[in-house]
Amino acid sequence: MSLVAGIDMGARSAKCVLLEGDAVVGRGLARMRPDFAGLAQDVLELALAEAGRRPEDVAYIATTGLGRYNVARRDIQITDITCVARGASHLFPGTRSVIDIGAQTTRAMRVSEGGQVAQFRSNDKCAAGAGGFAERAARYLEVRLEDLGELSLRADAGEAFTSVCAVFAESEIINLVTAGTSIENIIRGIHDSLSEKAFQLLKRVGCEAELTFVGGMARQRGQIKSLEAAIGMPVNVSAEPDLVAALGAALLGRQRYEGRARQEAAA
Amino acid sequence: MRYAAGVDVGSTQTKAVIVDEDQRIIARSLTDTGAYLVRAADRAFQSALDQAGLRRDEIGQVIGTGYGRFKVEFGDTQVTEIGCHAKGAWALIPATRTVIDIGGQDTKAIKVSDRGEVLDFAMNDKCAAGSGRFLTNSAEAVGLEVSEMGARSMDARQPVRLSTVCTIFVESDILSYLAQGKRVEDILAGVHSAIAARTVALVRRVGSESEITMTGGVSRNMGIVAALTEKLAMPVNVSPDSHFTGALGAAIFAMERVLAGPGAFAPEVLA
Amino acid sequence: MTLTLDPAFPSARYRDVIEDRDFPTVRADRERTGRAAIGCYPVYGPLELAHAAGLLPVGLFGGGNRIEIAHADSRFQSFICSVVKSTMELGFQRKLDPFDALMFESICDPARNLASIMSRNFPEQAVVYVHLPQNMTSPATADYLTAEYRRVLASLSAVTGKTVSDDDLRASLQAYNRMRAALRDLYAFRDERPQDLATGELYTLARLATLMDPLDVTPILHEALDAARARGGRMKDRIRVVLVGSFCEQPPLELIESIEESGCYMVDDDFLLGWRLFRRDVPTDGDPCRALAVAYLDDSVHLSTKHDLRAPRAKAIVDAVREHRADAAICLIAKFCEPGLFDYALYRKAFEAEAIPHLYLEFEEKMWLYEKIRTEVETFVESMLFR
Amino acid sequence: MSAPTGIRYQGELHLLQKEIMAKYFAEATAIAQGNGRKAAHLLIAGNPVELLRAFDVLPIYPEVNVLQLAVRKGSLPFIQKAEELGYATDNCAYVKADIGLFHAGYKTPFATIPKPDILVCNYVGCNVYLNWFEHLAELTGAPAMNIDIPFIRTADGEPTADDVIYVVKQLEELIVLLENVTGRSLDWSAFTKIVERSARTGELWAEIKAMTQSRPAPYDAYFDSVTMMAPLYTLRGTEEGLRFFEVAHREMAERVKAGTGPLPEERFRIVIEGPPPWPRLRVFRDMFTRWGAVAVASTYSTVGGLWEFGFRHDPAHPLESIARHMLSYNVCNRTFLQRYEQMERYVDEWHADAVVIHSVKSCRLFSAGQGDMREHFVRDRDVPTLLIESDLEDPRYFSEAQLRNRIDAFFEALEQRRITAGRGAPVPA
Repeated sequence: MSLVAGIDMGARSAKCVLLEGDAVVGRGLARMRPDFAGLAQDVLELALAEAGRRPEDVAYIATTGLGRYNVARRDIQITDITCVARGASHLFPGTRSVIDIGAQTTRAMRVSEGGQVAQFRSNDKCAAGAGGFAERAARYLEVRLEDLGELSLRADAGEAFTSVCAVFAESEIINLVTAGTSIENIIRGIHDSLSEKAFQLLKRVGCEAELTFVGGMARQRGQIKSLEAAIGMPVNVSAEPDLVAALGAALLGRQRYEGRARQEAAA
Repeated sequence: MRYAAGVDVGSTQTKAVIVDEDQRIIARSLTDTGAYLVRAADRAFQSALDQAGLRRDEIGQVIGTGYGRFKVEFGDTQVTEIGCHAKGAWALIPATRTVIDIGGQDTKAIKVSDRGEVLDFAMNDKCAAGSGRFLTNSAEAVGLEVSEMGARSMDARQPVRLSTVCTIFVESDILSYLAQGKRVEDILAGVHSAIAARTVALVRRVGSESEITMTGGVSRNMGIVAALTEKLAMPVNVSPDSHFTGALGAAIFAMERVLAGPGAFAPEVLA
Repeated sequence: MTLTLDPAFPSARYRDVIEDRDFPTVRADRERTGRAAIGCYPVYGPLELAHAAGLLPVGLFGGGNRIEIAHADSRFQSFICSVVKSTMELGFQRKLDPFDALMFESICDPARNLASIMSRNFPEQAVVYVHLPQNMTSPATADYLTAEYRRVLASLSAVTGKTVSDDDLRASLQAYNRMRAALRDLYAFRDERPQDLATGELYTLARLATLMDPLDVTPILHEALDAARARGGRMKDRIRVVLVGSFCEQPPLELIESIEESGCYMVDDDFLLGWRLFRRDVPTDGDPCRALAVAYLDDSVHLSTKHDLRAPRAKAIVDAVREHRADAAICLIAKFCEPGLFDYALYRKAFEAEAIPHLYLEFEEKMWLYEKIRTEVETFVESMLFR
Repeated sequence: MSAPTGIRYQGELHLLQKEIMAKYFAEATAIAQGNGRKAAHLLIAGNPVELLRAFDVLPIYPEVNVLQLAVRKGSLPFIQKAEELGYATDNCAYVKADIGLFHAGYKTPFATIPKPDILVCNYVGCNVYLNWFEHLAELTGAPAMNIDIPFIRTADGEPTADDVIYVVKQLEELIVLLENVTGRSLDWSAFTKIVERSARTGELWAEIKAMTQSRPAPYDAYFDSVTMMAPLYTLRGTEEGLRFFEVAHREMAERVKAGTGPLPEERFRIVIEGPPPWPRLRVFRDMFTRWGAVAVASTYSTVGGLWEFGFRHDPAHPLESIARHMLSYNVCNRTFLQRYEQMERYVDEWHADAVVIHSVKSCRLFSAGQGDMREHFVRDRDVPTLLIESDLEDPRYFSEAQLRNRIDAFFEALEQRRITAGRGAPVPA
């Protein structure tokens, strides 16, 4: 049986999901680098390796993300907002709202039952609260990015960040450390300010249960807790929240592929 | 012989300089600031002392400067980096009348008198666009170290034009260009030219009187210096010690106080 | 090949002309007629008065995306819109030399301060400032605006030294009436057959009309309409949208094109709105100044800088969507444009009440990369097509 | 990072102001609770408050309400509420806070603001006013009127004869509207008495402002003037308002005689341009106090009216004098270059050492182009000038470290030049 690939050429990394029927049989992830075409090839091969399959088994490729036009061997390109919505409501059929906090952008969407985007909003200039901020903060605070989530859970209070500009927020971090605030509380504060900004966006598109949280930041448990606290309702988070766009692309790709197959059969 | 020191706690790096009575630099040190300013200041000062083979009690005066100037707890007083960069640049290159410093969050253009006093200064507005952080983020976006940018950008053929100087959104601009298959060198040249344009606008506010001296860490980026020279259509001095200009200025203020005692300049505040 | 790039269509000849900040049409006009020109800052000004006074009224829509701001941001802060800065920059780069005068109107706070600052920095250009009234309910307003137009006319003829008769004014009213009528026809045609007239083409023509004498440009508009009628394009699978928010600062032509090519037909827009503001011809009998004043007060389409308590703009936009049988609205608002951004809050309320899907976008004239906006429009279209 | 100076800025006057403002807000709350009295919402710039007082309609200034919120550190949630409703981060935060306040039932810690029985949009310079009241009209459904005030635009810097006629006619229409809303007709003699009191208030205010020409200035013409501004707008034309300014005049005159200023030592005399950062006012003032910098004049204190250069209301021609007040005797309806001239007079006649421009993002009327203003004072007038940025209502735009750095650098440089003046230049190594 043939495979459908979804490739997400994102801001900081490229991801690939291989679908066989409904089952995800392969995943690939690689850090962003200038050579997009080669990068797409790499993540596809990583996924094939996990699935133990050969390139010719791939019947259809759907690409998404910023570099979606840079994959020559694609059958279709779809925007990542559409893909994230589709992926999220596949994983959690009850999904009506989605928050996506990636390295570059934070986005909020309201989605229909079928997983189509009804309304969406991205963070605009001067309200840039996205994963990159947390990454740089981790460097300042001399902790590993992957530890942020756990550290934040040990906070006894979140430190509020007032600045709308991530650059000034970084200097606020320094002031807090100097003022002797605990690392845990600062990190909690960072998570809270990302949650706050995401929630502001969500309120602009209209917040409806269930809410699904995707993107790289959804890997951090502290971020999830903080988001739930800010919004005041539980959020769905999948095991691999940063693969959701690639999954959505694969699903939409499969839909087109099967449609085409049916037409050919009919003809 | 009497000694004085200046410690410049910047948002990225902390520098310390010790001078003697003739305002000669006898020790200089550099360390990453990180988030712990007090420690960084102490670290920098200590390694300068070790280098000079001096004890703390042999330093007559210590002046703190830079964003973390209030965190130089062992310091006698503080002077802003604007005052110190002017003084330091003037000490390194006495003909200096205009100083350019691209800091982590603030880019400054300073008009300096023939005595090294600040006559006027202009800084980027509230928006941190085009500041040093803009470089850091750009480097991240193309997967390079900041220190590599200058040399790489010199191989540019057709520099790209960035649509934003926003430090946050420059990354998506760069990625769009990478997606369009633009060369990294051309993108870097575009980044440098964007920063230079913002900086030159500041220089115009104080009047670009020769000689122009660029200070601070970014002055080691030959790509930016080249872009500035081109846009200003006049040479830009960069001293080998430019990285330490702020700390040097602070050290000289401190030495003036050691020599002249009270009355020599150091800001007096009511509270 | 996209429609917009059809080299045979009249607009193709002017694609560069409209972006050229050396104002070739203005220089050509001066060589031919020897007359002086006046740069008219958006949104709306009484062009007819300047025309009658013997000036060529020229739309001054900022620097576009070809001018690098090198001086102006030392005067205006980062939170001021681009068109204010780039207009100042044009002055610093001596691009305004072809103009003997500049006209500004009371459209917003930055524009008003700009008028003062321009007069201080560039004394060689006479600055004519028009205060457009904001009380549309008072019977005194028509008298005021008539008097204001008489005052403005006096300062305009002071520039040229020409005394203006009412017949001169009537001739100018007529010339602009014809030009606006030709634009109305083109807009009506696009609404009917968007596949045969791309917005990029229509925009190029409308923009050209701000750079030429109405008497010279009207024939070109007629030619274009005929050429469009002669086409027989296939209607593509796109959504019909009404676009609002770009009445002052103008988006780059490439942005307009990429929005349309991301899967929509713009069946109405408010680009360059001030130059085609009136619903019908301005009467040429009676007092021409009063006729022009009344046309602005009572006979013009909704405008974000005209606060008419009698007619809420949100309702006007909703009506436009219905009238043009549009599937959705796109709010394309200039960054930092307070009139546009304030109106969005009211529009959004109305769109939601009327279940009209809408997309919010911000642009800047100096934009260079369109990926982010393209992605959002594509998503919007995808969400409508696969509903 | 803030270094509290511990200096007590409050005088007798501040206490009296607190008292009468509390009384004013109690009146407002009483109306909100339905005591039957009418309330009008209007705006500060060139306000025609005399007409409202003549109908015993309480003037409500949304600007005063939202700045009170900001001073009490409570503005952000209201701003964010408005942003949820689609208002942009780049819209004026005064408007956003007021819209947020409406949706929160107009309940504040200091008063419940009555819904408007009438919206009087005195469009005096600020175009955002028009959007603001358009939105309030939509939200409240109250009868609304735009009073269109033609901007100063002629070579002589004066309104035209037609402008004055036009505004007087609109004021007459406002009278009719007020008669309909209140169901009573205008008592002309009561009205002229109110205008008479406004004239005397203006006289006192002008003299108080002239007092800061003496050294040391008896009060800070920026940070202390704002204390006197609220009564000037809310209570102008009332007995109580007049009494407040008599007390203020007495207190300030005594301070001049005694040679006391707001600070132990007046080291720098500055002119401040632009509205204050209400959310962090104390921290901001301390940044100047550290340097012994005292404002001897400010443009912000002329938003509601510009009395110090001779204008007075005229009981003999009440409507025409109100029209002139709105047209040309307030900073908002004058051109940007007229503001330069106003500031130059301050620098010269109030003997200032420097100009500080506080550029606020929210208010483009004030801020758009202040870079050119700085340019003018530094280049053409050789006056040391500092340009700093934050906001008047939105705490997110107040970057303390950045502001402190620039203010310190500015006064440091002034002081350094004072010290080294006359002394031989130290020779560089």
